[in-house]
Amino acid sequence: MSYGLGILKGMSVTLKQFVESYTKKGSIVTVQYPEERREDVERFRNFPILVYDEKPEAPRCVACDICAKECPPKCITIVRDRDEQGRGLQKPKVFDIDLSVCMSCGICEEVCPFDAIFMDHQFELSAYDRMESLNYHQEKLLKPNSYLHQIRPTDATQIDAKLKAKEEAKKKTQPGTTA
Amino acid sequence: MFVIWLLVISRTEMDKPETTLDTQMLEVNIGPQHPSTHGVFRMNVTLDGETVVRLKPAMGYLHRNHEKIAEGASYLASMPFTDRLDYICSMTNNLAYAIAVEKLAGIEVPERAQYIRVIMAELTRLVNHTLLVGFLLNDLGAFFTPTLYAFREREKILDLFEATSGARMMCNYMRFGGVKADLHPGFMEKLKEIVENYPRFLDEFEKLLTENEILMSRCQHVGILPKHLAVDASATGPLLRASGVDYDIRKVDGYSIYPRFKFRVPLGSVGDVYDRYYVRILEMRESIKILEQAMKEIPPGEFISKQGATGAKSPRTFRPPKGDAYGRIESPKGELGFYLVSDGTPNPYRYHVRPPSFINLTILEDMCLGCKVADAIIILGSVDIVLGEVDR
Amino acid sequence: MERLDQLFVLLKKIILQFAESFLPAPLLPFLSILVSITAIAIFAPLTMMYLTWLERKVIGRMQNRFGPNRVGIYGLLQPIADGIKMLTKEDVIPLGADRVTHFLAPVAVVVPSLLLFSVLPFGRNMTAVNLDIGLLFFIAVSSIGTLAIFMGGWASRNKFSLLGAMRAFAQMISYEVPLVLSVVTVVMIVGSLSTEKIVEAQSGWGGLRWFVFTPWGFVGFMLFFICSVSEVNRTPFDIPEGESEIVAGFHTEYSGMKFALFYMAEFLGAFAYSAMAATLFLGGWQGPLLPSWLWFGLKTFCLVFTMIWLRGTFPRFRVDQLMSYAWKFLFPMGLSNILAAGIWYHTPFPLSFIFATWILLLSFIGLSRLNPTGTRLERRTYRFAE
Amino acid sequence: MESTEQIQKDLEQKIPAVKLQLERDAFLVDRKDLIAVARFLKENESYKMDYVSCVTGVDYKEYLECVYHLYSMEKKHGPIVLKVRATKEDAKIPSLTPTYRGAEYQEREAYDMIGIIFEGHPDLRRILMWDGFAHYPLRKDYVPEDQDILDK
Repeated sequence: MSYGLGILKGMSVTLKQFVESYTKKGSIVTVQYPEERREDVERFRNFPILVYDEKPEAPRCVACDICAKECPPKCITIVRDRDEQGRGLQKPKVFDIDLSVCMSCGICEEVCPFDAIFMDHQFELSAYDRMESLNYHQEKLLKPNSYLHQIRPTDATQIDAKLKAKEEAKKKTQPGTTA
Repeated sequence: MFVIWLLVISRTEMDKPETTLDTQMLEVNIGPQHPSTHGVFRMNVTLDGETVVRLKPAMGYLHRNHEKIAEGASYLASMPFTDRLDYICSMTNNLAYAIAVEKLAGIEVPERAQYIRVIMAELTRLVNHTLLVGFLLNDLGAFFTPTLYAFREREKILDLFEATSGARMMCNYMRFGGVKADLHPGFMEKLKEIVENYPRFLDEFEKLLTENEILMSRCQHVGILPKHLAVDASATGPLLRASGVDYDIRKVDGYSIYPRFKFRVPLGSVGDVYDRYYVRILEMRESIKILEQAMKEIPPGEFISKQGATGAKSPRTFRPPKGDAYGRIESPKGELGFYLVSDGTPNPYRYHVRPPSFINLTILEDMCLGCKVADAIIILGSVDIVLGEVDR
Repeated sequence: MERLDQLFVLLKKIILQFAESFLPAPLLPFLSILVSITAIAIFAPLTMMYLTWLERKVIGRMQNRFGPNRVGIYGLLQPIADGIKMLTKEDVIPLGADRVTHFLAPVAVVVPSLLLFSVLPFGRNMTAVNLDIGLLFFIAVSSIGTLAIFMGGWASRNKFSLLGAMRAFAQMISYEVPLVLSVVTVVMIVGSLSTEKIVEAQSGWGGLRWFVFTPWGFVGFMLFFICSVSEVNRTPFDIPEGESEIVAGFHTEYSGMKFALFYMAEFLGAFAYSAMAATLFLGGWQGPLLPSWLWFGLKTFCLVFTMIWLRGTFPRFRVDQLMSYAWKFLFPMGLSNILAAGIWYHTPFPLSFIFATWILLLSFIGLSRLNPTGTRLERRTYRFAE
Repeated sequence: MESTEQIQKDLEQKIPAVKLQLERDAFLVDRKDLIAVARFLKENESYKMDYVSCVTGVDYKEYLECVYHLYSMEKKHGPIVLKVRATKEDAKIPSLTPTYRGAEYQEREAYDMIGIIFEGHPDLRRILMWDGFAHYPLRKDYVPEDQDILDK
């Protein structure tokens, strides 16, 4: 087996790629990141965000602490808000997610019974120090429902429909009190 | 005449070097920080000149005791951690864990979910084998060209994973009793496109590599693993099949719905690095056949069983009955198994991973003795280890 | 056309005339040499920088990516950016290294590569130093580089670089011999060692008199090119700095400008050897229409492109295969090439080609069949289990 | 593959003085005749269990248990599961590495994680933890040095 054919065949492949990179359009696969960007993928999940309907003060989250218990790397800390008499309110006073620990696995979004926490698409979140600036507090996590519709249209519409259905069901079950 | 005389000399004289002067053995540590150990893996190699005299692998640099963490967490909480075991094929890790828990708790998986799982597992096999061949050529010295062709094809498949499961490499897609979400709308067209031009990519890859004399002279009859040693040292996966042993868990156990698909299992003859390279290329072609059949036969229906959905919704309440179970699948690197012992609580009592690359390393020294340093590197490359799985 | 061809020679004359007015006469020869030296001193690093740029672009294009395109348009300023980076990088000297040889090695590698440029015939009467024994000077200077590489490897007291240095020594010596044998045929036919005469011997018939079209010339060209790729440590013969096996071989412990010098020596060597291959076998600056120095540039560019092309395609040889390939294949081929050239020279025209090709073909097939480089390489069939 | 009861009868009749208990589809083998059973399963024509797929150490608080999953690559039939128990004080189990080369690293890992000492193992060292590590991490009574990681 002389040192001939296999080598020339191999060289012909790389030469073809070289020539094609000038002629064929799809041959160069690089996406020049800051100028060109890949199109947005709906189910892409990065770090979690809290969703509120009208006012940021009233997020959907009721501080039930299920996501904090279920989170595998335990990066969510929730403190329930208390009114003056010390009774617990249906609202978190403190809701921190330590982004340096979170591995964006999406389990909090699955287990949340109130559809309050979702995985965001925003990935350009660089910070100068690891400890404090990556520990996102509630203000930084809150995002309006319209933003959710913008990044995840199909899921957002389904959830809105579900919530609306739950609203009617609640209205129907105790018409006496509200009507 | 002079030429023949020279060849005769070269046959007789040079083959019997008597070393009168005492040479010193050179002890070299290849790794943990070395360009081609595929991660933090160290080989303490004693060299006589260039030939390997003794080779002791040392591992544990990436050990994070995945099994202790799993004992402290609920069953579902360790699903995202299984992505980090063999971080190139996260879907097959999830599948192995899901199958083990389903065996433990006796959960049924609907038809469509089985097909989705087979499609994802075979796509991961394509990704893993393409990457491996690319990195093997990298260890051989080809300046990144085959690797980047491999990455170019892998990107297309990773885009599919991202669109369906949400992440490219850390998919966390499978649940006990099915999958997290149904295939995304554009999945089937993209899959058809990949399956159609993957063979063309493989032909071009083979044209670049398989007949290449340098690759053949570097890989043939190097690091030979005899058949009986392979079986005795429980090597599994393409490493075993390259030595000619016909043992593929997809055929032997017939788990999930693999018996419905018609595909063949390629076997090597000599069991050297060249066979391991070529068996993986043939396995890729078989995986494409499976994907074609699965694409045609996938039925509509629910993607997760009722019981599975409630389990995923509230992992705290998922309590498998007491007892133990051992589920295993044919991951691209070999037999990946999970041995689970449950004591009725939501946390597993004992969670053990049977990692293929860790056990395939048992015979690394036998294959490397007597060969050159350069060969030891490509033999390690051909065994296809990933340190996340070796060290757990 | 004549003026364009002699552009650089005229330029030098103008400088000399201008300097005549204020310089005493005996200094003039020194000045002319000085002008040639500065020309080379500017031209050589420039070619080195833009060869690195060319390599990264060509290999990038072979791998479906762009190659550097951020620094300047098409990445043209990238080499300058690399140069600045190399200058600002920290210069690490390992603790155990013996500092003098560690410092001297890069210098000892670059100087011979620069000396090679003095003998190259860039164009019609544009050779910097027109030595009668130009070719001998070229071969002699190029083998100093091996010593310097060994110095570098040995001085950094690191097991990997020691391995790399040993490999460099063994490889360079065993590829020097077939290199010289392939050059002997050209010298035998032309009858002189001066590069000028060699190029003149190939003039006429619009390029058909180039040695590469004769049978022994073609084999000599292949031998020379293969050995020059290995002299310069480029793939598939780059075992002294086998990245994947012995980390970075002899220049593991070098960083900053010293590493850049090693890198420069490699590229200068690649350019010089391709230029010499073009001079010996492809008729140097001979060529219709275009000015002579442009022809020289084009031929050398093609050969350098092939070297880069090889780097983008091939895996590396193993050490013992490399040695056996040199001693058991190239060396005998060189000998039979001399035999063929001798016969070609003394037999009349039609017979000479037939005899020469017959001898060479016989030795080529005989050697590759008889070649005891280990077991046969065979294409394998694989059985499938159902 | 016959049912487990039949295998048990077969084993007890073929190998003298062997006591096997059945534990839901695994065989509780006594320490002293583990090697005899394993060697018999490997050489016997009808079984040919030539492949040890998984060796796991489990800490059941009162005793340490080592679970072997044996398969046959030749006959391609299912697992025979052997379980061997040893108390924590003298956690010694005869090593299967002389009969199955594949058990070498897995037994070293069981020693490293649970602390079962395998007699007859060619080189029983820690494989994943560093040699100076004194405890056995996967034991239920192991207290990790920096406590705050796991119990949050």
